[in-house]
Order: sequence, then structure tokens, then C-alpha cells
Amino acid sequence: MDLTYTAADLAFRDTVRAFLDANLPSDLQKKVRNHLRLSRQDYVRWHQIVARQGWSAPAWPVEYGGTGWTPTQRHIWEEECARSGTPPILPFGVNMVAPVIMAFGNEAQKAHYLPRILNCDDWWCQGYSEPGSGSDLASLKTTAERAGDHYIVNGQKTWTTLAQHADMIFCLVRTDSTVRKQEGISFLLIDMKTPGITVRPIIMLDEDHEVNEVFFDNVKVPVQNLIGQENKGWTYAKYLLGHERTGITAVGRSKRELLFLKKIASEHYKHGKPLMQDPVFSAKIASLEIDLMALETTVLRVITRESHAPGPEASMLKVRGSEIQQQLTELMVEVLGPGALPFDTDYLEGKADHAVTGDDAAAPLAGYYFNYRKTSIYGGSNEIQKNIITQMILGL
Amino acid sequence: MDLTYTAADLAFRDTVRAFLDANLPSDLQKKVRNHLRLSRQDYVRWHQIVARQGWSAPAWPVEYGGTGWTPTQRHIWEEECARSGTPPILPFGVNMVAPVIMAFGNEAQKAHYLPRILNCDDWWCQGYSEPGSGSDLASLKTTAERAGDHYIVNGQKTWTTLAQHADMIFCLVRTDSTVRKQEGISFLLIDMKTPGITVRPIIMLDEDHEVNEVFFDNVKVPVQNLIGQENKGWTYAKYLLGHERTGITAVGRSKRELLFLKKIASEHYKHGKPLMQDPVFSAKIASLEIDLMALETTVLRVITRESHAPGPEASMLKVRGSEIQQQLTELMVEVLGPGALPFDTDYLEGKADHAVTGDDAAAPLAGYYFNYRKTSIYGGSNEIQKNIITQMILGL
Amino acid sequence: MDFTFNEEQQQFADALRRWVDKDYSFDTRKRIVHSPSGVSDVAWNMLAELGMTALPVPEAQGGFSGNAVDMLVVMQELGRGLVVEPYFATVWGAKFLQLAGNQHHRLEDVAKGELKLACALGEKHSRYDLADIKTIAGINGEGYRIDGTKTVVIHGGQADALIVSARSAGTQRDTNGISLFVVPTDTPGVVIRDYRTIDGQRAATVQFNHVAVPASALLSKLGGGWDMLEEAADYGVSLLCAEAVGAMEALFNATLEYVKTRKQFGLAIGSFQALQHRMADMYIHLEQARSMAMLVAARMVCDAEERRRVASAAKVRIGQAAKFIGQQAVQLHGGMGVTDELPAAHHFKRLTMIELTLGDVDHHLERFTAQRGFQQHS
Amino acid sequence: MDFTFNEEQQQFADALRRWVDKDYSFDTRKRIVHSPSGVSDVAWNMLAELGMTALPVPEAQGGFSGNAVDMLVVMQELGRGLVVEPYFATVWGAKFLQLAGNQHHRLEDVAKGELKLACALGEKHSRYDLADIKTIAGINGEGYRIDGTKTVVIHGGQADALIVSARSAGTQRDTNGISLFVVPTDTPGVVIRDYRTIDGQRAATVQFNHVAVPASALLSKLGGGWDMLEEAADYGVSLLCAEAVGAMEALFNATLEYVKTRKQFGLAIGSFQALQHRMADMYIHLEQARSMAMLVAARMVCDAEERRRVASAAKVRIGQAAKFIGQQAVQLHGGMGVTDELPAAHHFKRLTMIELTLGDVDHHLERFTAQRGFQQHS
Repeated sequence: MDLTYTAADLAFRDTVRAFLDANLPSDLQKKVRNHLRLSRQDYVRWHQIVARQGWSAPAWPVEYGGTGWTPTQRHIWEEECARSGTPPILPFGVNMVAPVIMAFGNEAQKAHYLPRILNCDDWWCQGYSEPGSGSDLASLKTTAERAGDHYIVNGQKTWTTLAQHADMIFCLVRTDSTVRKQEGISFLLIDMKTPGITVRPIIMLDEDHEVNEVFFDNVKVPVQNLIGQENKGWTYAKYLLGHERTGITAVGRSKRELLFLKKIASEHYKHGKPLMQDPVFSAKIASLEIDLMALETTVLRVITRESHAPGPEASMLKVRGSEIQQQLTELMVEVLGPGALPFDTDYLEGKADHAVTGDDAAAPLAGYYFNYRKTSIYGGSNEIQKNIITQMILGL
Repeated sequence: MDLTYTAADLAFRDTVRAFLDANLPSDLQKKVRNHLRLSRQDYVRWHQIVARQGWSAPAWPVEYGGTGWTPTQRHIWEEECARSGTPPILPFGVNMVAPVIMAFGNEAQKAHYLPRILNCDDWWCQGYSEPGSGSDLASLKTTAERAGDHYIVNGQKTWTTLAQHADMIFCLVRTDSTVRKQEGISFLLIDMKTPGITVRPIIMLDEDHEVNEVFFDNVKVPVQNLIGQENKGWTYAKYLLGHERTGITAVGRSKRELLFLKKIASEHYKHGKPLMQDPVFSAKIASLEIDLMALETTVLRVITRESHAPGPEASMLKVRGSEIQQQLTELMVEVLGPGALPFDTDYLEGKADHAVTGDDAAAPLAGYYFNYRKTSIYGGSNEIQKNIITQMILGL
Repeated sequence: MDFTFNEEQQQFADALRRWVDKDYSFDTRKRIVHSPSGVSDVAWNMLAELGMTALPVPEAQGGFSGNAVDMLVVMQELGRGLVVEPYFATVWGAKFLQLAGNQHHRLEDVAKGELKLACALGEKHSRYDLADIKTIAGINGEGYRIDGTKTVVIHGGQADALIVSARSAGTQRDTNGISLFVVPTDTPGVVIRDYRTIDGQRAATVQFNHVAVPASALLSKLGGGWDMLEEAADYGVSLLCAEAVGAMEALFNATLEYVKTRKQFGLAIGSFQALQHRMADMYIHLEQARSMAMLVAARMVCDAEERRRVASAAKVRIGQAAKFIGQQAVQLHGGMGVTDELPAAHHFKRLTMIELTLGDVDHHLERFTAQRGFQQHS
Repeated sequence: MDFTFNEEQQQFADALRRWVDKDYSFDTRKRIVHSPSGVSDVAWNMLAELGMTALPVPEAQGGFSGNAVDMLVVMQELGRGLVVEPYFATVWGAKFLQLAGNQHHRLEDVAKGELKLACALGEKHSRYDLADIKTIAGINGEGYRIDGTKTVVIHGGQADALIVSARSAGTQRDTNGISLFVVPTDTPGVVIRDYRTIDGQRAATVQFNHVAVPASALLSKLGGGWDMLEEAADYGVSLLCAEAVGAMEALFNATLEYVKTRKQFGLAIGSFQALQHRMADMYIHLEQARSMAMLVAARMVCDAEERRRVASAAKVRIGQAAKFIGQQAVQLHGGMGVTDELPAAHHFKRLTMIELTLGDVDHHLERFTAQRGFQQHS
């Protein structure tokens, strides 16, 4: 047992830090650190900076443009990005559709899509959930009927993250409704500019436009856009599920947010003393910091054990990761007290330079707390994760 | 809405207090307040003192020896007993078998048993649970076969509280195994001195002898000891379930224990200051005190609304009551710190005048904490209570 | 001992509920929230017409002399209906006027619905400590001059007059030296910056720049306002507790309805035991909260220590319940729970902001432990 | 970065586990606990034979120079097996001797299993504050004289020698002025009152009545023992954390087995979702606890601040996990869980007492916040 980074890992970390210091635009960093809303351009800009360095898809095989890093190095990269406050590299292309294309796509699909994903030439979104199928994903109803060299897609997807910016969507669609529900599903790539697609915003409880409904009304999709075999889509979708959950753990970002929490707790006073020195409040922060320390160690245990996709332990990481993220936002709101009430969307969207109350640090935090209730719901709700633990690990 | 006691209630409370001041033996009071173990004689002695006053079964109809008190007066009586630190009047006779005898027994049974229960001439215990039937009570297996003017009882009961002291046991027994499990159960009264009965102690995790297994090996029970009709016992048993759960709430005792907790927290120091003045610890006590305040108010809402057996709300009272009792003991142990480790059964059983460490107040508390884990298990586990709330109140 | 509401109280509740159902629907409310003013004159007039503004005002000033229990009934309904009008602020302000005893005319206007009030008590640094006041009240001829800035003044931008706490003596967190004033919002030097709050209400930053007020504006004894401030704050707590219980009840019912109808894996999600027990826990929290809202309303007439003790206890227990019910209701609603589209999220937001108003759980736990009786153990 | 145990560590674990399974069954342990001495010489000799007493001792003194990670493996097994022998006390005491650097002979005896130690640090009033010492060490000729009373000295009655903290200067809670001594239990004036603890172990009240010890008994610099005391205490914490994880794992596995086999309403109770999710929560706690036990063992070699930080963090997180797993394991065992008849209750009791040894959750949260790094936010 040796819980220290090797000299090579430390050198790698220095390289990463130097890259971030030199290449992360300070306006982006400021937005991220201050919890402001990011534009399409913000995401694309950062993705392409990283792509130029060749680091936009570290987990990919080197042949497709991956970095060849060890799991520990990938962890260090994510840690350092989070520590600096980079915009996220969105997972829909790099981590979700790309692995499926690599594993099950044909050569033409690989040659066309993968480089475009690496460089964020296409903005991808995910067409899985439907209004009637949340946790029970396989019950989806959107249909794709074969008509010559096209599929005709009809139906509705929902909770489609940032679909308003998307060029492409990868969809699970029903191509056979006569068989067991898992066996009639196919995996289709669809150009968002195809006639018949309508995107309707779903506004979140913090009034952010983050997710959407996507409607398909006789949308013609070329058969070349089918991944793998017809009716095998459920297999491909399941292949992905582990990938999604580890990212949600977000230990690196939580470490940055913990520092932010401490910062505001040292600037807000109770009876004339900083909250950081209040015995009751500082004990809460300490308990959360310790939770995060335990989670980080657990993540390292999992990633250093396996070089492939993590197993059902990913469910544990997702549960703890989401709870810690939520508790951080909860304590931020607690720090602010009445100062959490003011709500200023102009400032959050960058239309005003400063918040209406003058407290820029405070302005996004109540919204952040409310918005982050999603983390225990999305990516497989925490209840679903506990079902997975129950079945796959405990054998109940 | 008027949340104050009437002048009549206050006068009643004064009467009760005067009675307790004059009649509660100080040696019993000391044992109760100091969490020492009570002997059979301790229980009987107090029961008979109360019986002489005519108050040993306040909830009974006046014709059988009840007091005619209002629900509020009964609540005041229980509160004052708890506040003073009386031994409990055990529920097995007064609150459990007696209502069944009144409702379903014949005149001879009423005439024989009720006065004896009132005066604690018989010590009763409850023969419901069996090794294979805990929460699923109706699956019980102990059989009673009719043979002339007797039943022959065979089988085993378990978790039989204080059966080692008992004169009588009331049992649910299976008299018909060919029908639905609820429909073949009968309600029998059995003399514990009948040949074929064996009582085996189950030692609790604090090494107290509180519960037992009771074995029946061809035990002959006269048919006159059958309550009501054969195979209707499940109906009679269900009639009782509400009675059991309200007693478990124990608001009065918890109020006394809260004061005890505050007392030891003011006598134990952390960094030279009493724990009662420690911001973190005092906040825990405050939160618990407030929980108890909310529960007490809820109990009053329930009892002033209905004059009969409480409905499914009793499940809520049981859950909160047991949790609060457990948290009180948990905080007591926390107050003691390392001082909770010493374990001295001689002192707990009255064989030694003082605890081995010299700290008599501390000696019983770790055992009390461990023992009280039972409160969320017995009387229908808290999980079962939540099932009841789910079904009976929420309609899920 | 009696926990039932009387007939009049029931009638107030019914009338309010009918009005909310008919004229203050979720969509109507949304339009009001997103309108420039953020409140509705129509709704306000209706509240006045229903007698709500008159209810807390003494009969001598044209009101109904409603007590805290009467207000409990009303606030529960407003919480249920997510009403964003400046009713709480006005009723709370009226409590100060009533305690002052010299504001009969203003109370008459409140009763008629013609005077809206807001309480300008908090400052940037003060958190929940009502004595942590930097705003200064100096002698100014026969009257006073107020200087300072009050923050997060709930419905300050909608008010006709403000209740203002200011320091006329003593150092920053002294309970001695505090004075209370009523200041019309059109007084020169009063600068109000109105904004939305995240729960759909309004609040304001209010600057007092050399604001001159007459002697008659003083509500308390000069420098002796602390007791009045605490008593009125506890009254405000009792109102908020009642509103929270109404909101929790609505949220709980909506969640119960949702888990009964929402299907996953071919079954209503309410048939899964883990969710059932969560609902049972929410129910238990709701009932404990309801008990405390009743208790605090009933105890508003007690001596000051008992009033403080129960007010803090209620705010603690209701805050704990609101967090649990709010977070779990959103969780059980799944994705729908985190959208702006269902009332559930709005009840959750309102409940969270109530927690941050007039003291959160930790503040009131600390205040509870500071009462003399807390240390007693015999 | 590597979280695996090496082959030797695995062998130690296997050997211990085999011994526990074969010779230290639940019934055997029960007999030992209820025997007059409360410990077993046979078991102790076996531990020595298996190399356990030599493991932590430096090679120069005949040991294996085992580090905290080696001890993690051992303590996990002892926790799993509920072993009540005075092993923890001895190993912990040996840490003081090793830090002192002048106790080679005694360490050799420890390695051979011929010297049992106990640490007499706490006093009636001191709770978890190791600096809260009233016991006095005065100059006595060339040596010292110790006066005072130590309480809840774990396995004090079974020890051959005691590590004693005493004040040679300073006031009651000063970290300056503390001296550490090793005192054979047969020294005149040492009075030991041995008793059972509720988790089946032994502890003692130890009085020091004018106890004269030679100069060589001083383990630290005179009055400068605080750093050694803290370092050894953190080492003790790491041992207890490992033991707790072993106990939690055994308890978790027993509960999992129980819910798979115990039937109610015709179904294994482990098929009820509310209980399944409880088990999932227990699993998550266990894994977080395991991570922290590894981390604290690995960080024992760090600089003092990092060592203190991680030791306190581990004790906190493991304390939280132990309470949750312990209480829920008992609950899921139903009535059987509160009897003396299953190991479950005994694991629960041991876990609870570990929480009360060397600082509980609140103590270590406070200590964690007191580390310099905690206040930093950039």
C-alpha cells in the first residue's frame, strides 16, 4: 500500500498545471469560479483549446486521439481542471457517444464523427429519456420505422441537456414493438437540423435554460446513421452507463467549491465573528470536508484497481458525490442567510456587470443550491443507484 | 383553539401530585430515577399502592374499576407518574389482556380476572411472538388442539417480557391450520404453573434478564380459558394493537430523562467548561428538547381529538417516541465519554451499594443506551409502523 | 385543551382557499411574479375585501382583533397558495404599530388595505442578529435623523411606510440603545432599490440618507426598543411558521398525488417501499411541524421567556421539517421536481427562503439554549 | 498509488483469521469475558506465537518493524473476531516506548510477548483532552514521584507496566509541562482497581500514591511530553480505526446474511426495498470508513499537522459509520439484535466503545477545525 503520487505523477501534474496556467482564459475561469452561466461559445472555446493540446479525450484509445494516460493521470487532469476552474468538457460527445461509435460503429462512422467530437466541431446531445420513461429507460416509445434507405422517427425525448446548442443527437428509438422491451431498441445518430425536429426549453427552478424537450415529427434519418445492428441498441446503451456515473462524482470540483465555501464563511459574520470560527458551523464544514476526503480516497481505490470501466462501485461514488455537491451548495446558502434571497438573472447571464445587491459572490448561490437538487436525480437517481448496489454488490 | 389546561385539569394535577408525594416510596423512586433494575416485588408493590387509591386502571370503564378520567386527565396522570419516577404499571394485564376480556370474555372470566388484574394479584405476560413470526404475527405456529374439556397446547413463544415473574400468560394459538392464517387463531389464557411450561431466559445485550422464551409441551388448558370464539383470536388481537403503541410514546418519561441528561451534561466538563455550555453539544440537546415538545403537542392533539383508541396516528407517535427515547440515551453516553465503558452488574442489580468506579449516575447509562435499541423494534418495529402510515394514512 | 379551529377561523380559511383556487392560480401567480411590479393590486384589494388586512388590527381601529391563532389559519392558506403579495410584511409591520400604541390612524389604514408596510431591520453584516445595528438615529430638532442601509427588506419596494430599527445609543450589538421608527417611503432621503427574490417575492435595499422624521415617528421608548423588536420578531416567526406549514402541506399532498400516478417499471412509484417510507417520514415531519405552528400561535400571549422559547423551538422544528419535506418532495418528483413548471419547486423555494428569514435552525437553536430555563435540570 | 496489501500483510491477516475461527470462537470469547481475569493467557501466547506482539517492535529489538499499514491488517482481524486480549493496549504503549528511544529492553520483552502495557492517560475530568492532567510528577531525589488518579485505563489491570502522563509544570490544561513515564504495575503505591467494560474488555482505575520512579522511567523530556503524547495518541487512533473497520465489516456481513435468510410475510426481509436501501447505505458507510482507515494508516508517517488532520478525520468518519452501521445492524436483526446471543450486539457494543476511546466524533471535528490548514481557502 502506498498512497502517495509517484514522482512521474507529480511531474505530470506540474505539466498539467503549467498548461492550465498558460491556456485557461481568465474570463472563462472567472465565470466558472463565480458560478455564472456559460454560453455555447464558452464551452466550445475551452474544448478547442484543450483539443489543440491533444487532451480533449484522455480516456480514448491513442489510435483515435486519446492520450494514453493512466487512470491516475486522468484523475490528476480532472482534478487540476476542476481546481483551476475550467469549463467542463461536456460528456455527451467525448464520453457518451464516442465510446459507442468506437465499439459498435462502422469505419465510416468512426472516421467521420470521432475527429469532429475530439475538436467539438459537432455539439452532441443525448436522446434517451422520454416523458414516460425516466428510471425505466427501456420503456421508451419514440419509434423509428424503416422506409427505404431512411428511418422515419416519431416521438419525444426529454431532459435533453443543452439541446438548444446541439448539432447532433444520439437517440434510443424503438424499431420493433413486438418483442420484449429491451430487444426492440436501436441506437440512431440524428442531425438536429433535420426537418421535423423541434426543441422546446424546459426552464429549471433557478430559471436557467439547461434542458429541453425534443420532438420528432416524421424525421427522416439515413440508415447509415444507425449504430451497429438494428434492435441491439439497448446493449450499446448499457455499455455506457458506467461511464456516466463516475463523472458525476466531481471530487475535484467539490474540492474547489469547499474552498469557496470556506472563503464566504470567513467573510460572513455571526455576532461579529466569521462563521468559519463559529463552533457549530465550522463543525459542519469539517464534517463535509472529511466526507469529501473519504470519497476522494474511495475514488482512488476504485480507479487504481481497474483500468477499464468501473463496476457497480460507481453507484456508490455517484451517490456520495451527488450528496456532497448538494451539501456544499446547502452550506453556501446557509452562510448567506437572508443574503441568499435576492435573485438577479441579468447578472447571472452576464447582462449586468454586478448583482443588484452589490454582492456578486452571493448572487448565484441560492439558484445553485436549487439547481443542484438535480444531481441526486439525473444520471440514474440515487434510488436507482441503491437498487444497483443492492442487486449487483449485495446480492439481495 | 386553547392549548392550556383548564382550572379543573390543574386542580386534578395538584391532587395527583399530592398523592404521589405522599405515596411513592423513596427507595422505588431512587431506583427508577437512577436507572437501576427493578425486582418483581418493586413492580407489584407500586401497582398495589396505586390500586388501593383506585387508580390502577384509569382507562377502564368505571363499572370495572376505572377512574372515569378524561383523556387529558389520564395524560396528566401518566405525565406526573413519569415526572416523579414511579415504576411503570405494566401493560400486559391492565392495558392488554383486560380490554380483550372486557370486550370478548364471558361474565365468569370478567368476574374472575378483572379484579385480580386491577390489584396485580396475577402477573400477566403476553404470548404473541414466535421465533418464526415477528412482524408477521399471524404466521404463528403454536397449536392448541381440543381434547374434551381441555386444549392441548404445543409450541413456543418468544420475547415474552418478564415471563419469569408471571402467573398467567395470554396466548395466540393456532386452532385451525386448514384455513387462511388469520382465521385459525384463538385467544387463550394459560396459568404459568401448568405442567409442561418451561421458561428460558433470553439475556439482553446489557445482560439484563428482561425477556424469555416460553415452551409449551402438551400443556393442558381448560376450555373455559378460551376468550370469545374459537378461531376468532386474530380479531381480538388486532383490537389491542392501538393500545400498545400509545404507551410506547413515553413523553412523560422522556421529559424526566431530558432533565437527567441536562443534569449530567452540567456536571461533565469539556476543556474545563460544562458540556451544557458547549455550543455544539447544547444545540443537540436543544434540538432533542424541541423534538420532544413537538411530539408532546402532537400527542395532545391526538388524545384530545378522540376519546376511543387512537387511529393510525399512533404509529407516528410510536416512531417519534422511540426515536426520542433512543436519542436521549445516546446523548447520555456521549456526555460520559470514556466514563461509559465501566460495566458493573452487581451495582445495577442492587447487590452493591455503589458502582465500581464510584460514579453511580454513569454506571447504568451505556447499558440503557444499548437496551433501548429495542424501542424501535418492539411493539411493531418502526418499519412496520411506517408501513401502517403508508397504507392507512397515505393510501399508498 | 382544544386544538380545533372555530367556525370563524374555518370561514376565513375557506374564503381564502376559494379565492386562491379561483383567482390566484399557479399561472396567474407566475404572471404576477414576472410582471414589472411583482405584485398584484387586484389581489391586494381582494385580500382587503376578504377582511384579511383588517383581521390583525384591533377593533378600535376598524379591525377584527385577530390573534395569532386567527393569523395561523390565514397564513397557512397563503402558504398553500404561494401568494406573493405583501401581506406578511404588512401584518408584521402592523404588529409594531400596535405595540407602539400611538399609531391608530395608520392601523386604520392598514385595516382598510390602504397602507402597506415593510420592516427594515436587517443590515448587510447582521445576519439574524436583530441587535446588530449600525443604522444611526440622531436627535434632529424635535424629531430624529436616520442614516444607514437596510438590506433584504421584504416587500420594501411595495410598502407605503417602513418600520425601521436604528441605534440611538450603545455599540453595534447592544440590545440597549435601539429605537424603532415608522418612516413613510416617500420621506426625502429614503432610497429604495427593489428586486426579485428567488422564491418569487420582492425585497429591497433601503438607504436612509439623512432622513428626517418627526418625534411622532418613534414607536418605542428612545433607545428602549429591544423588547418590542423581539416581541414583534417572534410574532413574525409565528406567521412564517404558519405559512410554512401551509406550503409543506400543499407540497406533501402534491408529492403524494405524484407518486400515486407516476409509473415506472409498470408500477406507480408510490408502490416502492423505499419511497413509501420516505413519504411516511415526510408525513411525520409535517405533523410535528403542524403541532409547533399551533403551539407557537397559542403561546404568543405568554410571558416573554416562554414566548421566546416556543418561537425559537417552532422555527427550528419547522425549519427542519421544511428542509426534509422540500428536498424529498423534489427528489420524489424526479426531473419534474427541478423544473419551474410545477408548484412543487416553488413551494420548495419558498420554504427555503422562510428558513432564511428571521433566523434559521442554528440561530434559533442557539437562542433556545440561551433562555434561562434551558440550563435548569430539576 | 496502490491500495493493495502485500503478501506478508495478507499472510498475517490469514493466520489471524484462521486462529480466530478455530480457537477464538464466539463461545470461547464469551467464556473468556466472563472468566475472573477477563482475558486468556492461552490466547495471548498464541498472539505472540503468531508474531503479533513482535510485529510493531523495531527489528533492533527483535521485532518486525511493522508500520501502521501492517497494523491495519492485524487490527482489522482482531476487530472482526472481537478479540478482548490486551493487544491494543500493549501495542499502543509500545509506541510510547519506541518514541522514547531509551526502552530497548522493554521493547524486547513486548516483542516476545512477555510484557503487557497499558496507557494511563485519562482522568475523571479530562474527557478526551489529553492535556487536561491533574496527576503530578514531582522531583524525588534522582527520580520522580507521581501522585494522582487515572481512570478508564484500558487493560490497566492486565498490564505489567503503565505509560503515565503527569504534570511536572504548568496549569491543568497546558500542553507545556507534561511528562511521560513508564511505571511497572508492581511499583509500591500503584493501586489498580480492575473491572469489566460493557464491550467485554477490561479497564481499571489506577491510583498513584506517592509512587517513586527512577530517572530512567521518564520517556519524554521533562515537561516536554506533549508532542510524543499526541503522536502516540494518533497512532492509537489509527489502530482503533482499523479495529472498527474489521468490526463493521463483520457486522455488515452478518446483517447481510441475516436479511437474506430471515423470512417475514413469506419473503426474505432482504427483499423489502426499504431494508435494501438501508443495507446499501450501510455498505457505502463501510467503504468510506475503509478508505479512511487506509488513509490514516498511510499518513502516520507524515508531518505532524497532516498526521493530526487525517487522524481526526478518520476517527470522525469511522465514528459516523460505526454508529450508523451499528444501530442499523441491530435494527435489521430485529429482536435478535438486542440479545447477548449473537455476535452482532457485541460488535455494536465494541464499536460504540471505540467511539468513546481517544476522542469521539465531536472531539475530532473540533480538533480538525483547529488545524491551521482548515481556515485556508485558496
